[in-house]
Amino acid sequence: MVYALPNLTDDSYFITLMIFSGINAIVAIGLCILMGSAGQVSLGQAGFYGIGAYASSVLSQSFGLPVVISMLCAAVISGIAAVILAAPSLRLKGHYLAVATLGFGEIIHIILNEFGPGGPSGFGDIPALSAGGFVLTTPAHVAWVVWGILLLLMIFSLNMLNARPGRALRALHGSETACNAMGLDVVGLKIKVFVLSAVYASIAGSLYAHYVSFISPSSFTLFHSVLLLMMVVLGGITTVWGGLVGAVIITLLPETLKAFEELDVLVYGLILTLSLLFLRRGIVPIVTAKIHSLLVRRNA
Amino acid sequence: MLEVQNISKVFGGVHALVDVSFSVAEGSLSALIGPNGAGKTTMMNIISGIFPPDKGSISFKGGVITRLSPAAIARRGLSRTFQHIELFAEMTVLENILVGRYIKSRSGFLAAGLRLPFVRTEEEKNRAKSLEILASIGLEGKADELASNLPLGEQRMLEIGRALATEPSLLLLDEPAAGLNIRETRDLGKMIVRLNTEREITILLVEHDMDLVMRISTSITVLNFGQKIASGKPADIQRNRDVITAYLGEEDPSC
Amino acid sequence: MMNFFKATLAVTLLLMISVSFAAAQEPIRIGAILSVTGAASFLGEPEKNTVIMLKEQINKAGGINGRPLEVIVEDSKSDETQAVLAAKKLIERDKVVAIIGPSTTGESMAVISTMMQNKVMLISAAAGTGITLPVKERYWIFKTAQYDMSAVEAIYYELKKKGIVKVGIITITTGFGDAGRKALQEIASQYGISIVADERYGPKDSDMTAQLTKIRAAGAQAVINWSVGPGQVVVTKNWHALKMGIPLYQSHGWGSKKNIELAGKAAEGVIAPLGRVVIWDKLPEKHIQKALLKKYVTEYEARFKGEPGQFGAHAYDAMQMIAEALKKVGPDRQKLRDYVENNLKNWPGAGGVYNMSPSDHCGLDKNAFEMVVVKNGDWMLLK
Amino acid sequence: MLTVFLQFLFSGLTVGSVYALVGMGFNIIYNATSIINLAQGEFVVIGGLLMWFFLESCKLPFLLAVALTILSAGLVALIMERLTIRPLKTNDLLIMIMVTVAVAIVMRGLLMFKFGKEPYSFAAFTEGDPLVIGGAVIQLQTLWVLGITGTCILALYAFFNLTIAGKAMRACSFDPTAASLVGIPVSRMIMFSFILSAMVGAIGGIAITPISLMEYDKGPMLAVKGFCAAMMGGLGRGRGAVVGGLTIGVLESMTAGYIHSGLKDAVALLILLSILFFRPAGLFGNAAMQRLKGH
Repeated sequence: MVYALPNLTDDSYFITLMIFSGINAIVAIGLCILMGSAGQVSLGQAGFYGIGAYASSVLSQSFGLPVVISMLCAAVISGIAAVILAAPSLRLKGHYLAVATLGFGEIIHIILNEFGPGGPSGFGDIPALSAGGFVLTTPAHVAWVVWGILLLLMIFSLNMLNARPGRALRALHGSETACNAMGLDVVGLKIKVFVLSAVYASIAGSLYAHYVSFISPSSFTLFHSVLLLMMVVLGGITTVWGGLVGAVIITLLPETLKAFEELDVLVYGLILTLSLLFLRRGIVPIVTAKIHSLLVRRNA
Repeated sequence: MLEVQNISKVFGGVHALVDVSFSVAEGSLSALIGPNGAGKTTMMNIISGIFPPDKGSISFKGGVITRLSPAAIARRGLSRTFQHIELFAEMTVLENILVGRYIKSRSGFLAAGLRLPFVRTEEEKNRAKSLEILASIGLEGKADELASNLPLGEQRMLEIGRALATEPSLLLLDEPAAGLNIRETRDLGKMIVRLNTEREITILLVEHDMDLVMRISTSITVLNFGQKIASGKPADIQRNRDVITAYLGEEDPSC
Repeated sequence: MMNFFKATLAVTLLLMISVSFAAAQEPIRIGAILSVTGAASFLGEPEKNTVIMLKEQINKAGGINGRPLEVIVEDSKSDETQAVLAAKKLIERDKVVAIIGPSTTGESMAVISTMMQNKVMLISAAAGTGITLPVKERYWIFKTAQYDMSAVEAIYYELKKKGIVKVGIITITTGFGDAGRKALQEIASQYGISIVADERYGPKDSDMTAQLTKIRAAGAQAVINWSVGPGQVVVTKNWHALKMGIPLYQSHGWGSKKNIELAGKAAEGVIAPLGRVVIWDKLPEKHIQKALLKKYVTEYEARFKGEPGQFGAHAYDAMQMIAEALKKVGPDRQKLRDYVENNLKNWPGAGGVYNMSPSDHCGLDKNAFEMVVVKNGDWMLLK
Repeated sequence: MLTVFLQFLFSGLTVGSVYALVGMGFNIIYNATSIINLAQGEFVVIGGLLMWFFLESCKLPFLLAVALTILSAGLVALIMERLTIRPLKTNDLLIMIMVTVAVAIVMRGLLMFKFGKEPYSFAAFTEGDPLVIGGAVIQLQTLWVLGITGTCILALYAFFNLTIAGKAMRACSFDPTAASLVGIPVSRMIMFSFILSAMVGAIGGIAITPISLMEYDKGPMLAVKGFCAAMMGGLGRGRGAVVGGLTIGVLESMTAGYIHSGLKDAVALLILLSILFFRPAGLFGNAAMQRLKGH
């Protein structure tokens, strides 16, 4: 994308792409922490994303709450949903956890379809992002806000991962037996990390809804969950930077592939397959390892 | 410090432990020995809470811990190592120790993410403490290596170091010498004694290596087929008929 | 591997750039956002074909007052996010003067704010009422698809004539089915009709016997199914197999010969309100739409080996409206909009006869439909 | 009342037997590799669409068309396994699952390219009026689907328990290392498992297309339902998937009939979740087996 940057900066199409990349990246870094650090799989992340979008939209539109407040409330609701999902899922591992989260995501989708305002058709005229009377009208403003939030969450995540809770999460991934012997509250940690990733997804969902101003259940399906998973795996699961990079690539890729017209789905699938086969550890870990080895060689 | 009273455990019809009692005195360096299948590891797992006993009770520092979770037991000051090494393989040596500091620190998700001032001081303190532990187990030069890259002997040391980081009052060592060569075993023995005497940590050692046990422990309990057959000072145990018979079946009793 | 990526990326970007700069002879650009792939591809496919065919015909006939017409078709993949992106791209990067589409109600709703902000006319090919209403907040938005309400009115009018007062409805859980369901519920009482069973099914469901059984048990005198895609064929087959003994009405989405073919014998007797594009050959010669429909449908079928159907017709009308406006007022976004709003009176299109006005940005009513029954594997006008 | 109940039951069994066939496909591959092959639904689609191609487009005789369809599906699976699963020498299940997702996207692209987006169908295997049992109607093709599902179960059971190849495949699932030590070509067994599950999927596609039609993007839905069926019965247990599939089908249909059709998928999922939470090894799995496999 670097080739295209200079002459595109004041192009609102490009800015919109950046907004969607940023929104996806917020979900992806949450998923990275959940999967890469804590080793929990989620095939239901679109569910939390959807809760964030719907809850915030309804609260701000029907109840007239300020957007910021409704986003925070939505995050709380998602967090509660995460506890409800996580508590019984904790005994499950691998495929079983995957199918439990998948079921959760699908149930959320069905609930939105059946009971969401507008049903399957969705609903519109959702208030735009605003804070303290200042309404964000242009895409450029929204892009700043989205990437600003992304940056803050990134810093938050890195801080967290490099301190006590982050180490505990990675330890959980390594050996649960040893974690118990070290006195770690395994159950609590797992619930907390689920909540954390749900809150990230919820914030992203709210941003999406307030930016597009129209939402329908079709944006919050299993396929979106799989796509999110793809971002994380492609970018590299072991670091939150991987989530960021993967989200940007997966968001931009279909746009880049438009030149292939009808064949784009095919090319898209092929690129994904090849990347998974040859960039198995994910782009970010591979690139950092490469840079690392280059530096080492130079120093030697 | 630790009272094990009338513990029994049956696994699918096999009596792994039958009515076993023993105690570990404060400040002692006790050992639990016995031939293969005697029930030593089962006893370790029951003490540390991995599974509950069928009968009997265990008290630690005056409180009953029989049905507590492993984590709760660890938080009361009872830490352990594993026969099959359970390090956090993808984390560095220093990070492994730092995980051990978990229960001795308190910064949560929010505080850590926001990097509140107290988090920073706590992190610094933990770091200093961990480096000190690394030095005491001779791994100070390898702080940033991945745990999985260490040789076996150092991995065992690291497990002990990680357990030390929780500042335990009782340390359970589950076959720490397994797989080590003679020199490594000798160093290990010295270190265990040092922990016992200098840091004043009570130690319960489960070990195969009779030589090591006889050399360093102050009191010994012997299990065979799930039953306690003897306990006492090393010199007494070495002369005990039952013990010799028990070991003759499988191992060389000369040590 | 990285080199391969770089190469792909570079080639793709070059292609994109070459596409957008191949504007040597100053063509007039319009955009189209269509669900060419994804769940709503049954809409986007004929729409895209229609748009491409019309563009070539217009250019062959001398273009827009001598200037070539260029249509940039964006595939929204039946996804709202993609539709928004496509709208931004068309407006910002391709500087189009008007946009056709999107194909579905959801996608149309999603792009409305973008169109309003950028002051570009959108002629949607989707049916949802909310697309053009309230008209005050939809200054730049028009649509060529008949209101769902109109199709419902056509059916209810028919039912009333037959004295049927209790119906069971079965709808698909997509935007299309949901819009139909709401319309069916909303005006049932106006026609003295009560809905005794309200059943739904998913877009990929393979058996609707349970829902139909429930409708029969509820004592309905007719079944109304509202869906597009394979679901309507499955419902028809189940209805036939169950020998329900009550008539089956389908929505205006039924209008494809393919459906009769897939349902076989089961389709006999199914009644639906269809646009005239489907039954143009059954129309009397002097009908105002006959000539243009004959030309459109025969040319389309010759070229694409399939029928344009109801949905192709929406794109046809949108394209013709824009082309006519461009010829009359030139490529000015505001003037184009004003022309479409004020000058299309009694305007024959493929989807019906339009009467656009400042208070109606659709311009069609239930007269856009003919009630059609399936007889001997063909359509027949219901008299 | 009974009539209505029976009708719901038949409807559920029809839908459920498809889920069961897809679920069996999941199990075959899972048993040999511990992979969840999320491209499983695409094999069903390939079955339906290729059958249409051979039967209606090439005008081949019915049985020849069936044989060619099943063989082609096997071939596709062979190519998939050799090109993507085999080169992927990793223990990371997540990567393996994501690869199957990517392959499914490629397959959908190819199917769309060849067949377009519209649904396809061909005539039911036998002409004739539906049967009426207790007032409830059951289509002849439904009987075919049920019969074929039953035959597949029996055939697979015989294959895994009576033939050397089948026993070898089961051995691979218990312990690949031990299996290779006693001379079983594990890699070839994995390949066979992909071929076999593709064939089972394709058979399902052939059987259901006259009832439910087939279009290029039906795969993911089938995969999700089949996956749920396999989980409900206990992942890796052939008969479990059948019971799981039929249970889900009947539950969906009963929910649609007695509660509300909009909620039918939700009820099936809720039951699946409760089974997961309270009996993680599935209705028929035993917990010890699950621990052994370690997933």
